[in-house]
Amino acid sequence: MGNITLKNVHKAFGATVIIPDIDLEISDGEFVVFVGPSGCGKSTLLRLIAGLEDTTSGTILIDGADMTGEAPAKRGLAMVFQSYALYPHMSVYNNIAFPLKMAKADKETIDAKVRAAAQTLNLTAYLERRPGQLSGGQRQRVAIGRAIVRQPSAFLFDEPLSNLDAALRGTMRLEISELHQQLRTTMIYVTHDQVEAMTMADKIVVLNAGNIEQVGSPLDLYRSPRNLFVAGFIGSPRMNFVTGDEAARHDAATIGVRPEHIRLSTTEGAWKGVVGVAEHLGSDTFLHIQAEGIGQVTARADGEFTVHHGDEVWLTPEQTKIHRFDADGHAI
Amino acid sequence: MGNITLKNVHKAFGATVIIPDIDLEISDGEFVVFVGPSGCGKSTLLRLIAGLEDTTSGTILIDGADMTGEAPAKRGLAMVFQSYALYPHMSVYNNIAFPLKMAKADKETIDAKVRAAAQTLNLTAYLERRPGQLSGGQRQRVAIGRAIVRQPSAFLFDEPLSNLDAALRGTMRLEISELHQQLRTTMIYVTHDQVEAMTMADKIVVLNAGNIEQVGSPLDLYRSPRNLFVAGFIGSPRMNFVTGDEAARHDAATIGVRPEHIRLSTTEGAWKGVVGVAEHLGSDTFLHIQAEGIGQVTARADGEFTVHHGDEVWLTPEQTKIHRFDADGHAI
Amino acid sequence: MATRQTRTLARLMMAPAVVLLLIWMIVPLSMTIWYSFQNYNMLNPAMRGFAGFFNYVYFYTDPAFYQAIINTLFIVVGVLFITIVGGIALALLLDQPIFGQGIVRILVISPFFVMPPVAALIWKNMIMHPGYGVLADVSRFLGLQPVDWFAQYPLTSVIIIVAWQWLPFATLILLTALQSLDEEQKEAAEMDGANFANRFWYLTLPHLARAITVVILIQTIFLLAVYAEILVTTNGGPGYATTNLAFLIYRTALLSYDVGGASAGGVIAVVLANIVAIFLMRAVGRNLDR
Amino acid sequence: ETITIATVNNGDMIRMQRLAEDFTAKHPDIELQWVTLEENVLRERVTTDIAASGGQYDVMTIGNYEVPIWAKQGWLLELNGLGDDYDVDDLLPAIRGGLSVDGKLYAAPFYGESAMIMYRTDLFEGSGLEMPESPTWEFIGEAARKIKADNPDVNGICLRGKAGWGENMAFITALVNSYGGRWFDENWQPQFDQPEWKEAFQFYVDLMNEAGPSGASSNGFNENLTLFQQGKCAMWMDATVAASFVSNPEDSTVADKVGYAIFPDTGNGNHGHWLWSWNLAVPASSAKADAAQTFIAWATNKAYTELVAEKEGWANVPPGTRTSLYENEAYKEAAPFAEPTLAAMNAADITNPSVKPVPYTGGQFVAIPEFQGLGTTVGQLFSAALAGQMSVDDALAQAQNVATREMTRSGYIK
Amino acid sequence: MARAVSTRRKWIATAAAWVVALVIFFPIFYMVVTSLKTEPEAIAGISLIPSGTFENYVEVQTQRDYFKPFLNSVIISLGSTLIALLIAIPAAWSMAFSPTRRTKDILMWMLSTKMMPAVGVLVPMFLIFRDTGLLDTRIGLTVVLTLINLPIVVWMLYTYFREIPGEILEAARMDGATLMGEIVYVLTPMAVPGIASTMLLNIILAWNEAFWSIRLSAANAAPLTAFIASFSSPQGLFWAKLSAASTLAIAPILIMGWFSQRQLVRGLTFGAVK
Ligand SMILES: Nc1ncnc2c1ncn2[C@@H]1O[C@H](COP(=O)(O)OP(=O)(O)OP(=O)(O)O)[C@@H](O)[C@H]1O
Ligand SMILES: Nc1ncnc2c1ncn2[C@@H]1O[C@H](COP(=O)(O)OP(=O)(O)OP(=O)(O)O)[C@@H](O)[C@H]1O
Ligand SMILES: [Mg+2]
Ligand SMILES: [Mg+2]
Repeated sequence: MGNITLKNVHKAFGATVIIPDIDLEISDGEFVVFVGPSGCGKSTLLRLIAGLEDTTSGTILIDGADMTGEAPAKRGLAMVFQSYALYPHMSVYNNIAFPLKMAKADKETIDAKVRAAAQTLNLTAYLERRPGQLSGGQRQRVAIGRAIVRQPSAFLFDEPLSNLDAALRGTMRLEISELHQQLRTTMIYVTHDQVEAMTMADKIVVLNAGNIEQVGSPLDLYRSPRNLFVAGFIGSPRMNFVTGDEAARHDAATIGVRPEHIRLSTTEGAWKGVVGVAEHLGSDTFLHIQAEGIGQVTARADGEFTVHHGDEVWLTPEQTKIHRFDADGHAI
Repeated sequence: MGNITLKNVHKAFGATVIIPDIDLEISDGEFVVFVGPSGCGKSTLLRLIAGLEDTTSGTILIDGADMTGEAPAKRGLAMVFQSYALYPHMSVYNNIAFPLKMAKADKETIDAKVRAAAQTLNLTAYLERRPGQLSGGQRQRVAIGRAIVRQPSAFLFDEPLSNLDAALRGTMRLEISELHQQLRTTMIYVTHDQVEAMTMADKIVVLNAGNIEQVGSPLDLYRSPRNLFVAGFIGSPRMNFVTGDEAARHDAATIGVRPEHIRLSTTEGAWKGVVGVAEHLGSDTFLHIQAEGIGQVTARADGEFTVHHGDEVWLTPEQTKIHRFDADGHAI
Repeated sequence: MATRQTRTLARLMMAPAVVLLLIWMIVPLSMTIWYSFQNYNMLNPAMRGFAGFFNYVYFYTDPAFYQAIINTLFIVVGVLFITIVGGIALALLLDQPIFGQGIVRILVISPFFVMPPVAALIWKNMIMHPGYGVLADVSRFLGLQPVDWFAQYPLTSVIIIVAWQWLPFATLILLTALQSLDEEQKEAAEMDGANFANRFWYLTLPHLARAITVVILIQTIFLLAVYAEILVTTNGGPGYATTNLAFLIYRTALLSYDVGGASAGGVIAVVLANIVAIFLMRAVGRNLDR
Repeated sequence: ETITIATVNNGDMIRMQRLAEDFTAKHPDIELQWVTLEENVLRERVTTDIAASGGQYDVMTIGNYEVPIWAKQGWLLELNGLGDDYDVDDLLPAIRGGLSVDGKLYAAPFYGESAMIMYRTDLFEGSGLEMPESPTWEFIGEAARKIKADNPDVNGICLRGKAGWGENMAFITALVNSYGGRWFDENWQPQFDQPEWKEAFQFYVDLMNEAGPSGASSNGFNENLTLFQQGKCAMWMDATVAASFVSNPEDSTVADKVGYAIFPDTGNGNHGHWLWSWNLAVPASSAKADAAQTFIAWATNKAYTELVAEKEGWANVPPGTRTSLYENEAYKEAAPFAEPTLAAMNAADITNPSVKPVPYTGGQFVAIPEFQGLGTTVGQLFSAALAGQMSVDDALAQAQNVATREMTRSGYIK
Repeated sequence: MARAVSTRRKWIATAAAWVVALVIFFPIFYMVVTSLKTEPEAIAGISLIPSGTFENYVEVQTQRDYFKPFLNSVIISLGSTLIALLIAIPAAWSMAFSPTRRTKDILMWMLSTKMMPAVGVLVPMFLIFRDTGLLDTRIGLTVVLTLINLPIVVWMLYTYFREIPGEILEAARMDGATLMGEIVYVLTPMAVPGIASTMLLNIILAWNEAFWSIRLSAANAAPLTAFIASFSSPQGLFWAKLSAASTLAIAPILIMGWFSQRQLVRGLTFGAVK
């Protein structure tokens, strides 16, 4: 079991309000990702749930029980820290065994569980090493191992992959997803990596300055962002925003078009522009185009599309994929 | 001027050979990117060129002059370190002025050059600050500023963007490209970021265990990798490799198809498979498919393509985009 | 970093320090060794001459010799024990959020600034004196017989005084080490269900290992040479109860003016100190490399 | 010309420093530079300096222990330039004898002392006791115990117990002298195994345990002085110089209740032969010997005594060096202890300290270079016995052992 | 760990810490109190309220000039520390940035030179000093203290330097700096906190060094440790006066220590903390 409910949770450090007032419902088995700009309160929220910080006011329920004032150890949650927070002087085995030792499990149980976890995480060969002798990805797995031996009611991950290089990140992403498939335990995951958020989440919570901007499935957020903030935040490269006359023609204060929803042509189209930088990735090409009367627009072309700096191109946004926002930034 | 020639360069630390034997020719004004797996010797190569390490044997020519035994200061190169290596106790102004001071330039010259560099890099407002008071991107620019005031014959960059978050990375990538457009000085750039390598380089050098696997323009490498290593290394997600019967049908030991060159259909196609994990990025969807008789295959679908775990799909590789490799891994 | 040029330069840069210390070590040491084979009493210049190993035998057979070595070790071990246990306890205490932290810290480190003879005088005259000392007054107030510290527990008293001087040093090092313990590690342990004692035992103590090693190494070097405190308080007595090696040498050198004997004692002390040092490096040196 | 003077930091020397303006006024060409140190440090420093001819000092303050030893080594200059008005014959013979070698004077006494009994007349009266003309140790022991019994918060007797050749060993040596014991026989054989030592030392330890103050094993001159001044001691046997402190009403609560008597004996007429003086001497290495002698002449002459008397009163003049002082009525008036002091000093014959013949000179010390180290070691053993950490027999046996060892090594015992 | 610590717990910790701190500080406090008492008061038993007389200080000053030994202490401890730094900085640079397999051994060896018992070599040193004319000179004492503290200075600087990323020095090299330039313009300023705390610790050690400074000085170079040695009197327990002298001797360094304790805390870590 592992549903978590936040009711009117409010958090301030001294006079600075970090989280004005949040209500959130996370059901058992869900994979929830928190995203938001740096400093928006993602970690704080996670730490509130973990019990590492006190709420200023409001209630936190775990499996229906009020846990607001409870000590972290009593909440039955496991946390994987951004820095892994491994115990540097203990072997991998002892790191993973530590929570069980603290729970006074007997020797055989500990051994069995540690070995099982190591099996799952492909760590069996490294059990005798110290964390200092492991690669980043291996350390990550030890941190996860330490969490899973306990069979907690929920996992909390605070940007667990941010220290890894791109390749390892990809691998670990898949491993965590698979783990979730396997265990079906509630997971709350903080990241500011687009790809991680989009590919791992059942549900994304977009935070901005301590407020929830939108909650929904990744594709929901991608397709129907509720406001300008979410629209700009989800998707890479960023959505192009256009104001002024062009927006007015669509009865909106601002319209937004994603780079992948703009058709390019060298001969005809809705908007005319001049190519600035062209970024050839092989699979795709991103063009940064100065469009007349529109402004700077990024568009995605396929890898074979060949244009150069200074060339003239025509852009046509797909009409069905245009997002419209009112003057307050809300989607219409 | 800034052409750099490595002849038979060999480097060993004690008994471990890091670089067996390298020949490389970099012409004036080129933007060369070194890529390769971690620990393959990229940094070592750069440091050899800079003079921060001695070659074990071989010759390094800069502008035709033998510089093999010369002190770093004498080589006329500028290096931008991965960690920036700014002088924390000096203001931005003094950081940038430092190389000129060391060259005993007079006050006015220094001032003029520093201000010009700051202008170029948009740092004028921060000249009095200390590095500690700057954001990551600003620090990066200071490091570059320190390099460009000297008008070196070449710039060496060692993973200069690896410490930055995704957004800043994008911005900085563009700025460095623009700088190269402007200065037209030779640049050698180490990275293990695919996007950087592909978008910035005139020429990519792929290293593997101290050996050069291939040298060529980004699209060259993408389109005609010389061997399995390069094929697997360039492009993201990774190229799919297929061996066995399917490969034999193409007269090859191994064939490779990139995820973006596989057409997907729910009804018909060449290979049949079952969807494993589907990663929805919004703009694209990456499907990890278990294909019958083929193995694990990654394919890219557009964002609208909707399938789920366990669905059956059909895959069709684009025939013209199939790469063929012989038993030694060489492209045929 | 390491090109041939810089390596050569590096050797050159190290040279002044190494050469100076080498001279500083070799010249007195070789003079000492030379004198240790000489009959040389300053007050009796007529009786100079080669003495063979006599000075060593004489020093070694001194009735106080064994006790001096035992006392030396007791002082080192006793002070180390008190300062490390006390230092850890104090560091844990000072690491808590408390009111007036700055002032408390200043008070705690103050003994470190007191010259050894002054410290010994304060303790001897004003604190431990059986007639006028504060402790005597306190025990009289409690209706107890005042303890005559330097007669009844001489070595303990010396250890207390020396420990008082070094406690701040240990506390400070351990405190800073404690504060460098990664906050997230503590939180992780807490999430793992570890209580305060568990966190201390499994997390804090191993983390402090390196700091404790530094304390042991540095203090041992100073503690092997303790003598001003002994001279001021007990003069090595009663009996040989507080005579340590340094004091024994002092007695030979500056009361008997027996340069030969004192030199032999010095050589013996150097050998012993090095044995202790090697033993220490074996025992705890490993912690330094982490 | 600047001369450097090494002095001990006792009251008389400090006073001399203050009054030295008088000297510089008379001798404007000589400047004085002082190095003032605590006794033990001073001794250590000047000894090192003179033995290694460091030449740091022009005038040294040294005890009558060092003078004959150093003079024999040729380390001291003979004082022959003290001037015509320097009345050498006025010096007390005992003192002068101790500072001369082969009839030549090597140091000028600044002040001198012997030892005597100081006791509380009121307490003696209270217990119905009377101090005899020449008390024996037996009487002293009984009196101390009786007074202790009658006055629970007063100690019957205070004696030195702190280890050190100049601390407990000074007293114990004098005690043993009066018991007829000696340090060495004529062949330099240590005598700790003799009955005199056993008897005297056992007496001392028992007496201190039964009637002495707590913590006696760390009490030296200073501690006993303070105890006595505070009225905590009925009797105290120590240096005569203490008399001026205990009779000074400013510091002493018992100033008007102090009586003086000669150092006890065992009926054999030997009163311990305690004799000490602080003296000024010129090291042979000094390059400014003339100026140094000029200064010494000033500091130890009769005129200086008068200077002190004029500026600070008769009670504060340095005692124990000149016969003329004890003939001075003004002094006798101001110092009630003058007479017993003189008597003690005259009685002290440092060439025959014991009843038995000895190969050494010195009263409460043995004037051989080895004595500092040996005395301190033995002092440690004796203070351990006093503290109860060792038996009397053990202490004596170990002392015998240590002394034999040391004397053998130094070549006295062949 | 920003959970509210219960106020009760904070008060308990505060009370415990203050009690312990006061007990530790008590001897020093009591010394200062005693220095403000009259002599009879000083031995009259425990009393924390002095009569507030400054007579002892006046007397200490008239008996022996305070200023000259104070000045000597300042000159000698500062001088020896500065010289030690000058020698130690290049050595530490080379150990930290160009280490060899033997670097650790050299460090341990340097520390081991401190194990020589000073009394054992006093006479040889005295003779050397006599023959070089360094007896009782500030220069002589400065040299000795420099050598005594050099190993510790090297050790401390070494651990600080190791925390400085080598890349910054390489950057300077790429920027055309010579070795001197590298050390003067880049390394030293960056290591200022470390150097400052090393300096502080060594000033304290030099200030309190009581063996050599007493034995190798007389009238001219005697520092405050020698000043103190002239106050334990053979005649009478002048505790109040002795306390006053002691207070005077440790006051400068104590006050300096208080004001710079933050620096010092760093300095005392010897890189124990990474
Ligand atoms: N102990 C504290 N006292 C005061 N302010 C704090 C404290 N901890 C965090 N904050 C502030 O709270 C805000 C939210 O911090 P938080 O760590 O939750 O951000 P975040 O969303 O995790 O950011 P990032 O993505 O950079 O990790 C920040 O502005 C931070 O400065
Ligand atoms: N001083 C050294 N002594 C011994 N081996 C070294 C030394 N410096 C580097 N190496 C080894 O040389 C190899 C190449 O190192 P290098 O730093 O050049 O790799 P890289 O390609 O830059 O890797 P990365 O992408 O992780 O930065 C590595 O295996 C490394 O362990
Ligand atoms: Mg965070
Ligand atoms: Mg690298």
